[in-house]
Parts: sequence; C-alpha cells; structure tokens
Amino acid sequence: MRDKVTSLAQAVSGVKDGDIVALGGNTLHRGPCAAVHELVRQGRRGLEIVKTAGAYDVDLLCATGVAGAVSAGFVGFETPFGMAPGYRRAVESGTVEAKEHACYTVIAGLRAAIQGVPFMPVAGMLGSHVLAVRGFKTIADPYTGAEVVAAPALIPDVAFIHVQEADAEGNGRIIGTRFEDVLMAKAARRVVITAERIVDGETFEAAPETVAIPGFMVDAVVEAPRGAWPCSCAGLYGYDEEYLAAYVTASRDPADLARFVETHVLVPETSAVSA
Amino acid sequence: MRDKVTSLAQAVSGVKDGDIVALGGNTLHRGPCAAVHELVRQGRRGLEIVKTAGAYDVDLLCATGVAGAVSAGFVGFETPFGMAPGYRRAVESGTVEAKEHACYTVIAGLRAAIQGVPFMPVAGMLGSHVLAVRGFKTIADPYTGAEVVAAPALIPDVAFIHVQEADAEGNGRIIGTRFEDVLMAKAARRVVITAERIVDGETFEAAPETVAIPGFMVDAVVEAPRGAWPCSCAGLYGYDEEYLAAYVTASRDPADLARFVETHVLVPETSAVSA
Amino acid sequence: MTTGGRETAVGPMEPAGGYPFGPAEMMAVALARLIRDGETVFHGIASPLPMVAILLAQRLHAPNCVYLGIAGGVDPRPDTLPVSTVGPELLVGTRSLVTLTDLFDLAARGRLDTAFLSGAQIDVTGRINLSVIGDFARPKVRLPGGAGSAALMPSARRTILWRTKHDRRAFVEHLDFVTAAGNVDRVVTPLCLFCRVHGRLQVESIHPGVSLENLVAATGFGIEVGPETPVTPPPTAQELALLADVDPDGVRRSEFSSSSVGGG
Amino acid sequence: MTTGGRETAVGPMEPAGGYPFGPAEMMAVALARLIRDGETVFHGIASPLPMVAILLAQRLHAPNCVYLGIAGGVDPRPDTLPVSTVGPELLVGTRSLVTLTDLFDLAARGRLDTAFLSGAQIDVTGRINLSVIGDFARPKVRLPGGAGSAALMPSARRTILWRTKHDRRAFVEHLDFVTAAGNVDRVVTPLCLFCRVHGRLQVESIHPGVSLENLVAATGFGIEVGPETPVTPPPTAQELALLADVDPDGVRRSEFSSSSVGGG
Repeated sequence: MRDKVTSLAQAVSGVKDGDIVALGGNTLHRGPCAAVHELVRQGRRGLEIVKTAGAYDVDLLCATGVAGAVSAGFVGFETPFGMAPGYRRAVESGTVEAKEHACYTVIAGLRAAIQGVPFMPVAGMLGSHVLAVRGFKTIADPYTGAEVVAAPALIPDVAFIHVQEADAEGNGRIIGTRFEDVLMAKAARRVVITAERIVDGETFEAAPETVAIPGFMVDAVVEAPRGAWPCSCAGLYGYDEEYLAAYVTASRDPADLARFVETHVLVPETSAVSA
Repeated sequence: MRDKVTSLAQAVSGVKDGDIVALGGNTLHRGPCAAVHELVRQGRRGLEIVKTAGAYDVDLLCATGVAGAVSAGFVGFETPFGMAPGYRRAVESGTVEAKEHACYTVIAGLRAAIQGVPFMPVAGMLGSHVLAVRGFKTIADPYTGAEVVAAPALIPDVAFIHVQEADAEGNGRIIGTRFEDVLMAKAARRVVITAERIVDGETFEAAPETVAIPGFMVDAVVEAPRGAWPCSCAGLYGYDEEYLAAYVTASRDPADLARFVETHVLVPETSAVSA
Repeated sequence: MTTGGRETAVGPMEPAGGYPFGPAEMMAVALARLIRDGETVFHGIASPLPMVAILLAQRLHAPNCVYLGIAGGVDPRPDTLPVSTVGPELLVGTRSLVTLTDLFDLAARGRLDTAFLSGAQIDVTGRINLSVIGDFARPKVRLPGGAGSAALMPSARRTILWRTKHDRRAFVEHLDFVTAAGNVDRVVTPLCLFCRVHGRLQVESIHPGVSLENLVAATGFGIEVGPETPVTPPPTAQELALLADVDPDGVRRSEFSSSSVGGG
Repeated sequence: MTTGGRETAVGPMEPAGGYPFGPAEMMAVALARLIRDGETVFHGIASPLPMVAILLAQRLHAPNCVYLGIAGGVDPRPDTLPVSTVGPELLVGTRSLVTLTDLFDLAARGRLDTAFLSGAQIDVTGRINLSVIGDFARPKVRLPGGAGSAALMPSARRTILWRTKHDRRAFVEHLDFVTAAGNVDRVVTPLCLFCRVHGRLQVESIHPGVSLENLVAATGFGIEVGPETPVTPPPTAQELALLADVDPDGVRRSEFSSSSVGGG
C-alpha cells in the first residue's frame, strides 16, 4: 500500500467550503483538535459538522464562523464546564443551523452511507419532535406493514480521526474506546488520520485486532503529537482543564473569543505545542 | 457479572426442535463443531441453520436429519474437498429446504435483528433470482423514491460461537478473523460460547480490544478443547484433512454416513478427543 | 486529570438521623436503590449521579447488574471517578469494549433494561426537552441536545430520569420542544421521587427534610401530595459508607454546580 | 496443515516458447494481468487462482493494489498458500482485520474496484448460476450457492469471472437459475479470455495452443472467432518465475482436480 503521510496543512487543504465534515471522538475526549485548529487557520466557511456528541471542536468551529450547520446529538462541555457558549450564540443568532439529531440517527445515517443504501431504518424516535424538525420520514416494513423511522444517508465528504498510533499506510490504532470513529471512517468519502505518532506498521502485525481503522480506507496520515489537545487522549493525556475553562469563559463573548482564538489557535506554534 | 460456565450437554439442551440456530466460523474454519456434534447426539429435529458459508457443520446437520432448512450463502467444502454431499442429497430429496441467500442478505437479516428493525435495505442483489425464490421485496426510499432490496430480520434463537479463549462471564476472545460471529452473537436471543480454554477474565483487561464477544451478551460458556475440530482454529490447529476427506467420502452414501456418524459423532468420547 | 466535585452544599436537606447527607447523597442513593440485580444499565454523557449510583448499587444489592457506559467499558472498576462520564477512567478493569452504537442497538432490540436520562425540562408525562427554550428555528436558548434520549426513551425497557434542579423551569406544564418521549419509570430530584402511573408522574416519596409546600411550589405541573405522602427513607449508614468508598472525591456533587444538563 | 495442489496436468496447453506452463499458469497470469495498480481487489471462498493472481500482480505491475480476502486479512504476506482460501494462512502479515461484512459494504458504497467470482454456469451476458441444476424447489443438483456474488456482481466496480472448466455445461445458452448478474468485465478460462462488450461476452484472445474449433465446440453460446482472433500472450519468463516464487507448492493447480466451484 502507498505512503500517505503528509502535513496537517496539506491534509486539511482538501476540505472545501460547504463540505460535510465528520469529527471523531466524543465530548472532551480524543477529538481531532489539531485538524480543527487548522480548519480555523485556513478559514473554511459553511461546513456541516457531523458528530454524535461534540464539545470544544464543534463550539470553536461555530464560534469562528467555520461551521454553517451542525448535525449532532449533543454539543456541550459536560459537567466540568457546562453549556457550549459559541454554539449557543451561533444557533441563537441564526449563523449556524442546528440539525437536531439523536446520536442514534447520526449513527443510522452513517450506517446507510457505509452500506450504500439511501436510508436506514431506526428503532425508537417515536414521540420526538426531532422527526418533524428534521423531516425524517417513517416507512412501512414491506413484510408486516409496521412503521419505522427512516434516517437518510449521511455521507461526510471527509472524516478527521485522531488516533494514538498510525503507520504510513493509514492503519490507525486506537487505544481504549473507539466511539463512532470507525463508522465515520467507513462512511466518509475521504479520511484523514492524525496520529500522536507514526510508527512502523510491522508493529501492528502482531495484534491487528487493535487497529481500528484499516489503512486502505484512509487517504492521508498526519503526525500530530498532542493532536487531541485540549481533549483527552486515552493512555497519554487528560483533557486540559485550565485551557477549557478559559476557553468556555472567553467563548461567552465574541470579542474575548476573538482574542482567545488569535492567541491560542491562529498561531500554529502555540496550538501545536501548547499545554 | 455472573458465572455462566456449564456443560456442553446442558448448553445444547436449551435448543428446541425447529429453532433457528446460527453457527459461527466460515467453511473449514472455526465452526462450533463440538456443539454441532452435541446437537446430533441429542437428536434435535427441524432446525433452521443460519451461516454465511458452511461446510462440515451444515452438511452433517443435514445428513443426520437435524436440519430442516438452511439459510446460507454457500455450503461446500471448498477446493480441498469439493461439494457437500449430505447437504446436496437432503435438498435434492426434499428433506431440507435450501433458503437461498447471498452471504450479504444473511448479514442484512442479522443486522436488522441487531438493530431491532423489521428489515434492512441491502445494496446489490438486482438481477438475481434469489429475490424471487425467497420472496425478498424491494422498497422505495422515502426521500428519493429509489428502489432498494429489503431483507427481512433474521433472528436466531441461539448462536453457537467457538473461540480460542473465554472467561466465566462469557467474554470471548477470538484470535484472527472474526468472520460474522460478532453479528450472530448480537442478533441471537441466546448465545452459547464454546472455548478452547476458559481463562481468568482479568487477563482480558490488558487488551479488551481482543475480546470479540462481550460477556453480557452471552448466556452460557462451555470449555471445549479442540471444539472447532475438524475445522481449523487459528493459532492452534489446522483443519483435519484426513477426517474431512473420509467424511466427504462417507457422506455420499446414507449407509456409509450412518456408520461414520455412529463411530465419530455419536460416541462423545470419540468426537471429544479425536484427531 | 479531572478534579472531583466541589464542596458546594446545595438543596434543602440537612443531615438527618445522625448521618451526614445532602441532596447529592440522597439522589445517588435513591437512584442506586432503583437498580435491580442482573439488569443491563446504561448512562451516557454528563451523568455523574447515575455513574455513582450504578457503582454503588453493584456494591449494595445488585452485584450482577451490568454497567454499560458511553465511555465504552463494561463493568469498569475505576480507580478515580471522572466528572466527564465519557472519560477513559471508566475503561479501567473492563474486559470488553462497546461503542455507543452497540448500546443503542441493544436497547433497540429490547435488551437494555434501564437507561438513565435527564431533561432541561420534564413534563407531567415524563417527556423531556434538551433541545431549545423558545422557538426551535430561532431559539431563545439553544440547549445541548438530547444525545441518545430520543432513541433510548422509547426502546429501553425503562428509563430513569434524574434532575439536580427541581424548580418550575425544570418541571413544567408545557415543554418548549419534545426531545424524547417513552418508557419513563421514575424521576429522581433533590426534593422527591416520582413514579409514573397511567402515563403521569406522581410523587412516590418526598425526601426527608423537604416540606410539602416547597415541593408543590417548585413543581410546575399539578401534583397530589399530603401528610400521607411517604418520606423517602434516608440513606442508611451502610449506603453512606459505601457511597464514600465508591466516590471519595464527591463527584456526585459536581452536577449541582454546573450549567450542564445530564444527557443520554 | 493443508497440502498444496496436486500435479494433475489438465487442459490443452503444452509448454510453449520454451517456458513450461499449463492452464493453471496461463490462467493465473491472465488473471494477474487484469489487476490494476492501486485497485482494491477481493476474492472469497474456494478461490485459489484469484489468490495466486493477486499475489502475483503485487509482485509484477500492481505493488499498490490492495488485497482484501474473505480470510479477513489486508495485503497478507502468506508463508504458505492454503488450498482453502478462507484459511488463517492469509492473515500472516496483515496489519488490520476486516470481515466479510466490511468487504460487502465496501462494494455496496462503490469502493471495491474488482471482485473475483465464478459460476457453475455462465451465460453470454456474464450472468452466473451457483445455485441449482434443474428446478429450484427440487433440483437435480444442489450447487453450493452464490456466496457473495448476488451482492457483489452489481455493486463491485467490475467483476472478473474465472472458471477452470470450459465446456458446454459451464458456458451455456440458458442458465437454470440466475444466482447473480452485474458488472462483469472479463472471464478467464483454460481456453480463452472473454471481455464483455455491449453486455455480451466475446472472445478477446485465445490461449496459445488452443484451436479455434475446440474453443467453439466447448462453448455453449455463440462466439465469433476466426484467424484474426488474437492469441493470449503466453506467460513470460518473469511471470513464470514470480509465479513459482509466489506459489511454490502449485496451489494454482488445485482447482483443476476439485469438484468445488469457485465462490465469492
């Protein structure tokens, strides 16, 4: 298989304004934040962000005008830091469309994409207004007539997945839980892996079960040490409590947020080595 | 979690005549043959066997009158031994119904079962007579109107999965490929794990990625050394070429087959320690 | 990596019966008591109280309940409890890994016994809102979203809701948006325990130290309470001792000082 | 664990051009030449010739083709080749594991470039039968079934069929049952190479040493051949040397002495 190692700037430059971008990880954990910072630096606009449950990544993309829509089940900083101020302000002011999902309908849409079918039947959901505001339809089972919700296929143009180890072919080893990263990697038209370190792929041959993302599904590999920061990266570092608290505080006010982003995100040296 | 270790006879005694029984493994590899032998010894009748691609396991159950139907994509002994004589004779004589599937429609049916939905849309399949003989319907995508095949849910009453290692809670570690065993374990109402050896589950804590079947999905665990025999079991033993060649020869004639089964299967001591 | 909960004392309860407990202890114990041995039990994002309650129940009366979390562990034995309930601390001791997809599927096929969920707003039928305050398209407050709740509430065999704020903004006559509806069995708050009978929440017991007047005043929908309303048994010495052992850093109190709303 | 193929000499070809080769070598090389560098390529059950051809192509002109097999490996580097192409020998050197489900999905979403499939019967449109001879409900011969073919033939970008028997029972005017139909690009037999043009198979080249009369007589549907029909270039010395290196035990010949029909 060919060598896919490239720079972060190069890998992110393939994203076009308006693309559907899936982000791996969940809330404060193993988000592909190095790639998110690079999206901000490159000034993308109008992206639709796909995530089951996002926090800093989604909030920052909304607060900086990169995101135009968010397809997610949850956006918030959980109990440690509470609500997502940038996301709130962007949705409340109408600059970002909240495409309301249950996490399971995000998953169902990705499954339809993976399986090459236009929709995926999904259990539950009845009684929820999510169906109406998203225009999700029900469909009759052709065998019994039973009605079931049909989630439309959700095909990301690109998925960014941060892993602990990858090889040059794109095989990505995830330590600990994989969240919905494997679904995203399969569903997306293009997959970018950022990795804490790039290793010799021969080391994977002894335990291929630990490789979550097969290299042949991957288009680009970027070495990004601390690439999940300020999220946690299991086995290596926890989330950066001080930074996230400062971010959430700054994010409540557009001017503060702009200064924070200028200092911490727009200067690559800072965000690459910080904390 | 509770201790689920039991005897093979006890675990298999939960199968009722007419049950839908899923078998893990693929062709000559890691089939749950100890459990299959016990089904023959216990004289079950009218089972519907579910497998993507079967060989000795499916052939034996057909030849001994245990199976009444087979839902599979393929039944044969591959290049080393050729066609499946017991299956052939049973289907050609009408004692077993061949429920023709593509492997992917078996998978689709299991996926519907796993996801608690009545059907699963499945790509491909158009132009195949499988649709007509199985009564598989197409369904219109509610968003675009595109027609897609809908495979009905396939819910096994029990799945038998053979693994290299399990703990008493039912966590099953599979070395090498998992085939469709994980789907079967999730889809079935009841899951029986047979394991080459039962180990202390604490050994799994260092590498939970290698545990293919989570224990909470498992109902019974049986220690069955060489429990895939005469199939291969990756990392431990290859398939038993001599035995399988003798079986395929015997299986061509009902009287030869009866003698073969009497000697090799009905006497538990023989089948448990043979080869 | 994460700090434990802060020592904020919140709520109307005082130490009673000689045991020191506040609303966090009462809620954790009340939630734990609802868990049955042998059940499969799930919590998701932003759920410190269910996390503590499940670990406590396993130590009390439900050693064989199966603890499934969004963090991907099965029956973890965490060394320290995270405030973020998605944290890798909840993988310590797990023998297999599950994804959120696996857990939603488990519920969808009728095999998840109990899901712990919450709502920014909860109505008298047990429906929840975690989406918006105001109009959906241009909301006054954009809330975090329902996470797994719209899928889980109708498909888990039962849902137990919890909410650390019990006031008229949380327990409302009318939801601004129905994020999820389904099989709600109980609701646990700092003031009381609700059960759902014939599709409507009713007060099953009032926590010790809470006045009937305060409970009625704090609840936005009509409830029937009176002197005959049972009082929730206070946490026992054993419950409090095991709770302190399971959660020595007091993570159970973290939700009381957060703007976060428990998720699914 | 498994033995290699047997040394049965089958087919009409004689060593030509100084290189010793028979139909197994001609077919393995012809299949390998069809594989393009960078493609994702799949074979399933009972597929020794495609297995050998893919490994050969990676050594020849397609080092970056991605070899995906039902055995669950990705680009394996087997120490010995199994006769059962589901065998764990095909996991040696793999860096990730895939299931059959993953590979069908890959095809379903349009990302599988080439699938190798076979048929007990093949018609002039490239449709295949692997199900029954005779009536479906009460067949004269129950065949093994189509494995993945009904799903893969319409969804893989192209299918290459191979069949080690080229006679009027295999290449038929009328299929007893259509197991699968779809994007067939080429068919490789011991006698010739077919390509599909405007939905119909036509002879692209006839293998060296095969007579036109024999080819016409062995084919149950009409074909147009004549003196102008190209001859398949015989295996080169390099191709044969690498073939011997990839498959020293002659597993490529095993299909010629088996009652098995290649699968999907």
